Amino acid sequence: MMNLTKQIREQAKKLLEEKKVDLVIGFGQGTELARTTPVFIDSPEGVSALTWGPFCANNLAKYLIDYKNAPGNVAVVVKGCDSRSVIRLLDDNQISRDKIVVIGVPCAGQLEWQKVADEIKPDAALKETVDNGDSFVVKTSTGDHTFNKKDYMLHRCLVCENPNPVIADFTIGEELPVKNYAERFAEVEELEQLGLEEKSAYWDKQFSRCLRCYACRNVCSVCTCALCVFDQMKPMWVSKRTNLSENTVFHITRAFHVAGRCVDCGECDRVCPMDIPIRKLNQKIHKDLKDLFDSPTPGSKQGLLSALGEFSLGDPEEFM
Amino acid sequence: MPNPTALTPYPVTITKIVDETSDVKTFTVEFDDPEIMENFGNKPGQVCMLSVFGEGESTISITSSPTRGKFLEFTVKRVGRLTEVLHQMEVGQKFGVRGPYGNWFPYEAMKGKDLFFVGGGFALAPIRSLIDFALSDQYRSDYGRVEVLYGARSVDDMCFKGDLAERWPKLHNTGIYTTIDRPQDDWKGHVGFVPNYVEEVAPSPKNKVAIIAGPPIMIKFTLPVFAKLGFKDEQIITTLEMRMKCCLGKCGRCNIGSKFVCVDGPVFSQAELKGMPKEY
Amino acid sequence: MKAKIVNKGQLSGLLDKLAKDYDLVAPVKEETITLFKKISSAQDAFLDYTNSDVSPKGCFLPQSEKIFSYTYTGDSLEIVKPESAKKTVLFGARPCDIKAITTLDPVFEGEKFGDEFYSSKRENTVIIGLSCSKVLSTCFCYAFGGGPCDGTGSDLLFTEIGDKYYVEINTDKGQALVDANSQFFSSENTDQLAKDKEELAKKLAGEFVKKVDLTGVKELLDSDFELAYWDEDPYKKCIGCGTCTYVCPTCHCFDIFDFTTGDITGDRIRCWDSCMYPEYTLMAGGHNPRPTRKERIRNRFMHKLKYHLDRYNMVGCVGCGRCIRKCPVNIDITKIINDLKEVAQNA
Amino acid sequence: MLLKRLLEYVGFEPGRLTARWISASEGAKFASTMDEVTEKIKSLGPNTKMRDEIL
Repeated sequence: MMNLTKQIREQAKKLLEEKKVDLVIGFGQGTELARTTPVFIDSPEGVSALTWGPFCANNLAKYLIDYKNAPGNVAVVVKGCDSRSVIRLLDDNQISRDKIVVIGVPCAGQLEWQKVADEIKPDAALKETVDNGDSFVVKTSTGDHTFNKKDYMLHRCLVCENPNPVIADFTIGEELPVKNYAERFAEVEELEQLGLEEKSAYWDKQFSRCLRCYACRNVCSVCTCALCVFDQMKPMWVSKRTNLSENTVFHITRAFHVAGRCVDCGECDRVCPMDIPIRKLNQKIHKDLKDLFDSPTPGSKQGLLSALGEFSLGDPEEFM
Repeated sequence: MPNPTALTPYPVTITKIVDETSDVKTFTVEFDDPEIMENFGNKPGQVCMLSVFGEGESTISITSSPTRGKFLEFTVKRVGRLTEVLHQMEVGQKFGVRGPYGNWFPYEAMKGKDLFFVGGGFALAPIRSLIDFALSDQYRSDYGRVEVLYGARSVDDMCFKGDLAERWPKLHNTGIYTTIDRPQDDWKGHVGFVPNYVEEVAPSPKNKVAIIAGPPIMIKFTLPVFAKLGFKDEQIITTLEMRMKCCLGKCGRCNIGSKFVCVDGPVFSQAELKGMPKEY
Repeated sequence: MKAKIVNKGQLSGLLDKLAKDYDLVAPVKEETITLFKKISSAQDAFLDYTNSDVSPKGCFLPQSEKIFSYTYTGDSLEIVKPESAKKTVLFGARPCDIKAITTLDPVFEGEKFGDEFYSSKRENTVIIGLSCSKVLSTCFCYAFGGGPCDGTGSDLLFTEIGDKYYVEINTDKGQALVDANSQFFSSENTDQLAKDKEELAKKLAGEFVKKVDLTGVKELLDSDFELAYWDEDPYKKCIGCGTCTYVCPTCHCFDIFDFTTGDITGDRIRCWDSCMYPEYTLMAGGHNPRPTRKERIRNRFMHKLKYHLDRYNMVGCVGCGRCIRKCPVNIDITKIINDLKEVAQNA
Repeated sequence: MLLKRLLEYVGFEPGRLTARWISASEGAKFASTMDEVTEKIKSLGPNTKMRDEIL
């Protein structure tokens, strides 16, 4: 992956030198071996902070919203899933196409950092990561480790729909084949099979853990409201009081609010400090959208209307 | 005895409501349990938490001086949820009060001095308690001349008209200056912004303390005027406002640097403010 | 110092007994998450953890807590206060989290006002600590004077050594609990185990990975509020969620509001709040003294590293590392400390 | 339709949410729909979801 890192840096450097952009948002080495952190590069000298590998889970497209009113142009490094966010933001008129430069990187999958960190000595330093098809080799100062993708990747990567950016001004590296390690909706179907009581018990257990830190909302690239319904004081739709009822309302509302716009990047799932399977709610909606309206994942094509924002005579209906 | 650690308010009954302006009302309240008032011990400049049940709590300064009787006055501007409900209340209805909280004007240190008050708009409320304190029969002899310079946008926006026009001017050794921002047909008094009027009145810094309260923009332009007139930072006192929830120095949000406005404030001298971050 | 021994085989007996006599709060595993909960029997406790996902501060400052219930019609008002705190044992808390409780104490007990709710829980709770047996890559308790086997703040401290727990009795409260349950505690061979514990502490102290140096940081923050550093990286990447503050064992900010349960009835609630949220300081008139993430990030770190120290003479961080692990964008307080140190050195 | 399915997915009984398109001129339809909904809710009995004892 050294080669890709080098190419990203070169591309970023060129863009900054030629003043095509004022800022490049990319991945930089994090403070843990198996983590990266978003970096904001504003000078050609700074590009050495950029990196690429199997620990670049964040969806950086979210930050484009922060810079939508900035005077200069912004470049952003995106994976396949993140690129759908870029399209969604463009289609929602949140950002303008001429102010952003998309550096797309076909993604070989992202590992769960904590799972990886558990296997590596805490004081090890990262040397290099190598993609070996079905596994990653993580070379460190205390030895090399091989991580099978099937066992160590984020769930969203196991069911990846398209590892290649669907929008990119520059693509770094070769396009990758779609490779699924699991059935996309298998988990949802499994849950659907359960009885009502069991479903209820399952989600009660999950929602009761919720801290209401709103990480899932804040990390979401299609959550763009200036004033979120959960922050609104008047009327107070959802109380800050944390109990099962309020938490349930929060999660159902959040999931439904992004229905038809959620690009299934899986960030909500990743950031949840309580490991609530938030994405399973969104995936249920994705599955229904597919079953009912045959609509593709939002953001996978530009100009695609949201399934809930479009009407065609052929739509199924249950309410006449 | 009031127990502020419990976060529980004491019921009060509204005995009087004065419409100051279209969106400012002064509520006079009495505790249902008179013993609470006996032990309340509020000092000029302190604040209370007002509870409107169903809406929560809000920090409001006590407008009345303890010398005026066994009641509390709160002057409230309608700006948010809670104040809107409060404004719909009528005489005889109840809400909750806990306190008193915060520090107070250094009225001990002010003894023997002349006091020059500057208030803008609705923000005469926090300093009115000290004006009345210094003008009370009990303490009048402790202080020299008491002057109040008050400005509002228009006649309709003037609060405490009765105090400014009737009550205070009649008292011994006072000076009341009022101004409105723009000329108005029915206004015969001074027209102009507060900072300029202060410059015109030109109080001498000699043995005087200036107490300023008003919108931030007014304070910002008034402070240099006092500096120009020769007031030292220690001679200038103002009050601050932050969002508060507990008023006990625990809920965290009202900090300016290491200071909590709710327990270390709301009264600060200009000298103290200079040592604090500009985050208010 | 007084010490006792509990054989591992005896532990579940002890916990069951405690669960009967007290409200017993202990670490519990829910799927992948370790958190503190009230348990009814020893088998619910999960002690094979390094650092829980949520700290036990909720024992004393619950995420949501009822202050009172009211019935209010406008003309009449009735307030009903909740029952006072029950006798509780907090079992299995890690030293950093217990130290965090001592960091919260002066906030809720000290200065001008106390806090009835916190204090009554604090008084009615016996804290039994459990020494760490492992150091995570995100741990840095040593930087603030703590340690994996540090007993500060605990009434009893259990340290796992072989098939035994070495139990240090740190307070009268702890002694009373031991006396009341003496059948589970023995005194044999405590000297040897004391030595073993020292060894363990020494060994673990050498395993920290995060290097944290606070030299000059406080002085720098004292001298300059408007550091250019705050315009840099951390605030740009912060997404403004409340994760760091909610998993933090020393964050104590709360909100108070009314939760209506009927036309005329409701509860006054106190719940955790986060300085990372925009409406945290937003005033009714629309003014916000900390309008952007920059001011909010600065406030959070200034609070940890300076304000808490100014007010209570304690750093507002205990080095549990939760915020580092849980931050969605890897904002790392140790990096910020070290960056600030560098800024101070170059100044 | 999506919300209905989502609610069922998290454990609400399917009959508890009904959405019908009724024009202002369709008074009879409104009445019969409301009857249907009430009937259905009654047969489902009291809702148990989100009725946690509030602490």
